[in-house]
Amino acid sequence: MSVPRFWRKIRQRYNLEGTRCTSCGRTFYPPRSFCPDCRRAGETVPFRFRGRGEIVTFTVIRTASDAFAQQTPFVLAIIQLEEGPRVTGQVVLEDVSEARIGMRVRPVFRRIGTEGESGVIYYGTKYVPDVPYPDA
Amino acid sequence: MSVPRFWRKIRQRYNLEGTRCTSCGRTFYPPRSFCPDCRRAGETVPFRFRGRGEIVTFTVIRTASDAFAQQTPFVLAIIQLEEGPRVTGQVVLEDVSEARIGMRVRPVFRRIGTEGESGVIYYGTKYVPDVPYPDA
Amino acid sequence: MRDVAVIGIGCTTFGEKWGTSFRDLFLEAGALALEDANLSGEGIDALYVGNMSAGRFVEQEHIGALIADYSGMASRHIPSTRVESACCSGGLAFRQAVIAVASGLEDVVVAAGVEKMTDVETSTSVDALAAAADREWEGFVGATFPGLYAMIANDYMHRYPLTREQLAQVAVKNHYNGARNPIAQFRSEITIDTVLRSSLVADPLRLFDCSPITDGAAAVILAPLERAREFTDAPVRVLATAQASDTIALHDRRDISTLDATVVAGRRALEMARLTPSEIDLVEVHDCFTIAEICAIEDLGFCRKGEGGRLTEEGETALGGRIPVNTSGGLKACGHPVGATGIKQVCEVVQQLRGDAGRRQVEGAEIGMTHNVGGTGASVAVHILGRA
Amino acid sequence: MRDVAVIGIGCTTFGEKWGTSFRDLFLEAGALALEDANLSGEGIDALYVGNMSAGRFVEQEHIGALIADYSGMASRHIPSTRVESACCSGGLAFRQAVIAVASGLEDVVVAAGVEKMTDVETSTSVDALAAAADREWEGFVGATFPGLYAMIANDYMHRYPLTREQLAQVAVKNHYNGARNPIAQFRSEITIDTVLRSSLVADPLRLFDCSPITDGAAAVILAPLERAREFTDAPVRVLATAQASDTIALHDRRDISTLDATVVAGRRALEMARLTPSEIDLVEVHDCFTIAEICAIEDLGFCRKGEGGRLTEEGETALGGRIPVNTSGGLKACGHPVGATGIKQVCEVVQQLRGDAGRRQVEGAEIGMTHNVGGTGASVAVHILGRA
Ligand SMILES: [Zn+2]
Ligand SMILES: [Zn+2]
Repeated sequence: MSVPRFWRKIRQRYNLEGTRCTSCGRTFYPPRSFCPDCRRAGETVPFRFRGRGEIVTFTVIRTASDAFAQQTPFVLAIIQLEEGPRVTGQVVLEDVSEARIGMRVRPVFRRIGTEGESGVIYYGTKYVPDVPYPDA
Repeated sequence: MSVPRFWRKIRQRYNLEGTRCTSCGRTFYPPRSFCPDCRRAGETVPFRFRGRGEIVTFTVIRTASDAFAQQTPFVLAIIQLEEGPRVTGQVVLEDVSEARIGMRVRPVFRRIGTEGESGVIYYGTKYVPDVPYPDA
Repeated sequence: MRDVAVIGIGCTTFGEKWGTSFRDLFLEAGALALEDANLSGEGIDALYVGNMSAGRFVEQEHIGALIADYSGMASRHIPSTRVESACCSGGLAFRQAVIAVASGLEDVVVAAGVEKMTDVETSTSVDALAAAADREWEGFVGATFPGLYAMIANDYMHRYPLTREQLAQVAVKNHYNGARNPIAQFRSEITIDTVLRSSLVADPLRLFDCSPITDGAAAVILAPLERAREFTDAPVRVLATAQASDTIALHDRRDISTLDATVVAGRRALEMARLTPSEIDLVEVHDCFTIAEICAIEDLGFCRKGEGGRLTEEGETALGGRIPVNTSGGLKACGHPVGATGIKQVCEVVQQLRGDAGRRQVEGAEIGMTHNVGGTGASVAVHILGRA
Repeated sequence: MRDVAVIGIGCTTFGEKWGTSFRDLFLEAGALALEDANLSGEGIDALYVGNMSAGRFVEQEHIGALIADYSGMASRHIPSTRVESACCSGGLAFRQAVIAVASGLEDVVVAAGVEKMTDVETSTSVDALAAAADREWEGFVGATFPGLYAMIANDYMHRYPLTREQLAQVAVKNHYNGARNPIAQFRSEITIDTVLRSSLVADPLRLFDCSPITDGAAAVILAPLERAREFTDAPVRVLATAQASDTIALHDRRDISTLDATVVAGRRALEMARLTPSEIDLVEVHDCFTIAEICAIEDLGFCRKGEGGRLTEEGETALGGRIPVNTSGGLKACGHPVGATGIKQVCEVVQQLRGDAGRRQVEGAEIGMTHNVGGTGASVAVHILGRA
């Protein structure tokens, strides 16, 4: 990822900063400047997510692009945040086979990937188990 | 340029091998497998160009992409081959200001460029003055 | 709007075609389609080409002009337009061509699709394909294309009855069909065991759940229905064209296991053609992964949600079944040159409606459907074709 | 076919917009256009977007879906299609939108263009732009985009009377106009000396002969003419849409200094509108380089071949001249976000026909033309617009 593209959303990536529609109250992460429900009638303001939630679905990525090749296998999940939206993120587990739908997770700040050409390391949000695992 | 893309046309690039329509006799370089005049009625066969010709127009490239940055300034020209088609190629001159429209040129086998990421060097055809320069 | 007919089709063989360049691929398909329509190329009024990522795969944009030129049409300066919608690029190129003819602006139009994917290394093509999903909020955290469909599969299997064997049966059926299709990339039959023993790519999807990396091109020629018989004895009528969009990111969908864009495009197409799913004789669906075919046949209305696995297991989607799905072998066995797939689907349906599909012929096929998906369902094109 | 009208326009400011992402750029233009048409977004039936190379610039394809989504239209699943034709992508997106409305298939359609070019380094963008020409047989030997137009300039100057000063005057005039356009990237006037003293890029073209690298987006909204007054008091009618192709490589052209695709598209457009060049009140031409504007005004028929330099020197293409060219500032001064340029040209002409162009207003403008070129002339779109 080019440096400007990463830098532009660094606050949003580091701090889980999304947006909230002041008209209908809907929250957005990734951030949206335009509420699809209220359209021009709405206005969005920054909204910081705590980021706790649960796994809606997941997979174990075993073949990745170059930037993520060294991290395989890793768990990728869609997470339902308590505060409304769903996000895609990695779940850090000791054993990838521990991932379960319904697992509670919380965010942590981690290294995300390495840019092939430049070797630049990108940081952002990953997730870790939050409470004792539910029975599978 | 990816290795397969270069390798696929290596004979055409090294040997100035184009094609010739057996129906109307028109020659093509770069090679075409389909004669735009005869269409389905024509058939094309390989045709090797001697590559002598004259400069129709030219420029001196002073800002280039990474693969050619080390070669600037260099003369780029459109050359009218004696055998029919026009081609784009570099003209190797001691002084880039010597380039002239109408200058006679002949082909030489040279290093063309360097691939940024891989460092692979590509070879192909460049042009050099063929006969004493015409007065400008 | 005028009625539109397909008057010619052409398709390269699909596969890893190391000796064939991007422009040669298109030319081969285009020449076959012209021959099929008894045209010399002089009669073509316009060209639309679907291509996803020549910018990444062969570092070339401006594909419309390139292809018009190498087809020998630059001297007549015909309009030539590239359409991109990830893996749905071919379907949308077909749709734009249909609209151009239907509007009355153009008469004889080529709709083509082409993708040259094997000039770059696999890791580069994995990354290029990830550009069909949300690069900033999916790709950035490591999502691959198989990974996103794997998350659909896990969500689906958590909520509906679908066994790992039923999922594998999709691939088994499509290889069976591909073995009967001369252009298919994979022409050998496989068993459920082949799938289950192949390596995991993104759990639960294994290598044989995934469509391959493919070079290929396909072209069809369209004309006003009223002029179709000037060119062919077996014109095929375009009964409906429909297109729908959805969120680019999978996590933003209303329902992870239902492709709403498929539901909406399918419904719009059936309404336009005034048909019900039971009147469709065969369908080419977008099986980029086995789970995608299960979702597609449900979302298009061929069975209820959750019944796709059973329908497949019982052979209802196989040749001879109630609704043959992917008689071409689908993306799985025929191959998936992303920009060409939507056009190849049309070629297959036309062959079936003409009765020219040989050992994979659906007896008495009169109406066929194509279903082409971009990304994980952010774009969908559905077309219905019928014997004219 | 139905008559089509432009009912709304919107354009971001053009420039190096480091703080603005690809998707934010589009949103800004789209919101402005909706507001201009008194629409909330609910009434939009389809979307076409022109974009050349998001695959290279921001590693994202599937632009149509992305943009429908972030505009809040994914929940209504509207069709959204990306069109690519290098620097002519915007012009062709507009054309597809016109065809969609003219056909009767759609009523209210957005045509947009967007390019985010400054996220990559200059050498990367030079290489990405070279993908508009023939990568294998021009780019491979070191051709850059300025280099190809420089060869047009040298051929032209060898055969026709054109002084270096006349060429510079194109840039001087366009900066004069840009200084009067609030969205322009460069808003300061320059002199002939500014051009002649700037550094050589590709002889004889200097830095101030070249259009810049630009971020920007533009959007227009189309509707059937018969419904236009539901949305606006000042609809602008689309009098003609035309498109032509030519060889991808400059060396294969019939004549290096004549863009045959411009000649053909221009002629087709004038025929469609039943107009002659003298009836056009202003024209936005594709001045990616100063020489391109000279060729364009000749090839479109505003003067004879070889007279473009004199026409420019005599002020006939300036504000107040016989045929004002590039009142927006053109690509040179307004900026050139490649996929957006063709749509921005339409925005400028609509502003002029509405009488809303402020200090750059062409008095009494009733009919305007846009001319958008892909590559070195392998694709051209020409549109004619008139007060409705
Ligand atoms: Zn809201
Ligand atoms: Zn011939």
